[in-house]
Amino acid sequence: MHKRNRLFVTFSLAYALIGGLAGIIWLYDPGLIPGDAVLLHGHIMLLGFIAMMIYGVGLHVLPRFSGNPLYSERLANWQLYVSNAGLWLMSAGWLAASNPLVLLGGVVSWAGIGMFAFNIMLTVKIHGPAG
Amino acid sequence: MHKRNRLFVTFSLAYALIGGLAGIIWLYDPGLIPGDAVLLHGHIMLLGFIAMMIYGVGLHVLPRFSGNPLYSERLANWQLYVSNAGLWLMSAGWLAASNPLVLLGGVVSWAGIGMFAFNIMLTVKIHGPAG
Amino acid sequence: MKVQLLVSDWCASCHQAEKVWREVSEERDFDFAVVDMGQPEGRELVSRLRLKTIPALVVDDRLAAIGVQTRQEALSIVGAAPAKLAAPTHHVGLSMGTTGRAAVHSSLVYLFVAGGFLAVKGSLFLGGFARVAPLHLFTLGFMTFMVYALGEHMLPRFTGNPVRGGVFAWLQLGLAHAGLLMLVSGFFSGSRWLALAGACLAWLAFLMFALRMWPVLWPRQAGAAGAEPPTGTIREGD
Amino acid sequence: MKVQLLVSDWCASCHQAEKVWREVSEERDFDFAVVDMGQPEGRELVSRLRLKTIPALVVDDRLAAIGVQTRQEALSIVGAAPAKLAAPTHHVGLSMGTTGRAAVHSSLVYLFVAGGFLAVKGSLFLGGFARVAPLHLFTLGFMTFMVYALGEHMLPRFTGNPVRGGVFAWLQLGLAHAGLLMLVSGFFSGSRWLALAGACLAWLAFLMFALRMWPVLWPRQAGAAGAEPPTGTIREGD
Repeated sequence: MHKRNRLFVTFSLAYALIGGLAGIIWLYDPGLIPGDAVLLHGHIMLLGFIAMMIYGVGLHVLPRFSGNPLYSERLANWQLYVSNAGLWLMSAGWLAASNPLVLLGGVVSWAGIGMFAFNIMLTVKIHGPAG
Repeated sequence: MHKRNRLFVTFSLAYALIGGLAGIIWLYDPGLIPGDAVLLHGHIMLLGFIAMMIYGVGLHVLPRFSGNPLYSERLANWQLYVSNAGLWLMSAGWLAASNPLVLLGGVVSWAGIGMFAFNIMLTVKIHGPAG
Repeated sequence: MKVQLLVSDWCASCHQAEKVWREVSEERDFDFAVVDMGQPEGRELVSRLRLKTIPALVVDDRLAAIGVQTRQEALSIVGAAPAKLAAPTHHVGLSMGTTGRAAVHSSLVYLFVAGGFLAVKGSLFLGGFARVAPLHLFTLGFMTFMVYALGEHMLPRFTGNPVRGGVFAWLQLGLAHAGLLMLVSGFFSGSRWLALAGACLAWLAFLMFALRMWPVLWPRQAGAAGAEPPTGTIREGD
Repeated sequence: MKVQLLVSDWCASCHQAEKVWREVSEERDFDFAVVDMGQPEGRELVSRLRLKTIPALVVDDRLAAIGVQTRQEALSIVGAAPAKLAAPTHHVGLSMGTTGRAAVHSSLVYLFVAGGFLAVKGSLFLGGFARVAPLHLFTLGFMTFMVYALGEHMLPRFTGNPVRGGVFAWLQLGLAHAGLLMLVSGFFSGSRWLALAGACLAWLAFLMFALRMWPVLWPRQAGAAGAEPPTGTIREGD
């Protein structure tokens, strides 16, 4: 398993623990975390835990299923940075209750999704390995 | 492919067309269909089109993947009747704007999901074919 | 004349063998099937004929050849079979067809666009008449195109019946795109009639898909799909 | 001593061969791996050693035996290997382990319960403090238990590293169940402290899972996972 894919899975596990901690703190005292702790918890779980697990496993498995090597290893490496940056920007936005920061984080996260989709689409080509 | 599974897929295709028609009529004139046409459209698509497609394909594929025959063919046949009955009851409920009928349809549909889950769980046994 | 090509997903030369036989089966009239080693039918063939190597070619229930045949070799094996009239249907094997792959790509693009609303707006629902526009990019875009792709790839494999492709399949995909884009534009521009026209086109596309799947699910020859074993059991030699 | 057992999903006797070798590998100390023909590593082995039959046993890069060995035969093949000290880790092969299967079942039960709210209430959200209770049955129940199951089954296969099982794995599942049930009861009964205690237990369960996955992802031996080929390419003989 490629080191980058193992990093995706590792980040996924770490975000699950961080997002869980945000939920626990909110249950203990809803006022302890500034901004919107509930949306912070939800987005770390969705864009951190679940999405990064899909990225890591998908980048490992989908090229093998399609019989082609991954279209671009470099694009996948950049996707690791972009996805993490998007999540951090969005989390900062929830903490600071800043809508522009949340929007920026959302757009950057979306770019990460797009990089993943583009890479996988060019791996699973319209014309297969034999065609 | 077992006849029952082909029936599930056929019903799925038919419900997609029926649900689509409900959406088209609502767009033409929201007052033409009595009751709640939007929820009617949504539930036919979800419990008819998508769920029945999953049942038909899942009952065909999952036993093959797990290496065990389906736990009960008879339970799967009953599930075909129960799932269809649940959807018809719920649809009648939306058309008649009758909450008890919608609830009854929901419970019957849920029983269909439960029969599917139970059948698949006993097919994909905790102790595998070799254990 | 019954020709079965035994293949498996992991076998690279099987894709090549399948391509050769697919071409030949479209020129000559014989009963052709690609049998997957991962399915009960394939395992039954392996154990009955004690096959050890794939790709393996089984003609009328006897092992006829192993490995990849050239086009000439394949044609000489089916030498007795008459030429085939042009037919719009084709059998489906390991590799997804061109329309299927196109549908997967379309599906992913709609997922990405719908995902944009989720990432930027935080929801698949908007206000006003446009309320359900992003939702339909997800359901009528991502999900329905995925059903188009997997339906035409998997149902023929599951049933062993051929699926109609070609112009009819491309027309279906074209109508589905046009219908969805008009529906969503109608929602956004507040034009009920544009949305209605789009919904009708998308509905026609699904009807075409259903008509293509019908003979796959319920083939003309009575009995061809009637007396089947229960799901997951291994069929004994027929 | 390096022992590789070449198998594939569709091969029934491979499951039997794997069971025998799994037992022997837990008694004797040698380098053991189950190699799947569907993965690039397996295809590379097939083409390099020109293997034609599975299950195939490769010892120190030479074909040593085909078919299913008895326990005695297997022990004599690894006769030189010393006895192993009791170890809590095990290698993962074709068949999902018992804790993995238990997690899949738990996951489906939580999906069913959460689906009940969707079918009866029409939503995964309720009113008041219980608002997110059904949602957590879906996310912390269905999704998280599915990650537990697939994580412990697939990550060891992807990386070739063993995973810690046994009491530790069962404790993790037990904590996860207790935590989720307390969290949901807390939401329904309006007891913030019960929900908090449940959340802490569920968090500890996930921490145990992460600790189990850590050595699978980042094994101690430096270089063991460092110099790998790009995803999807076929590794040349090492």
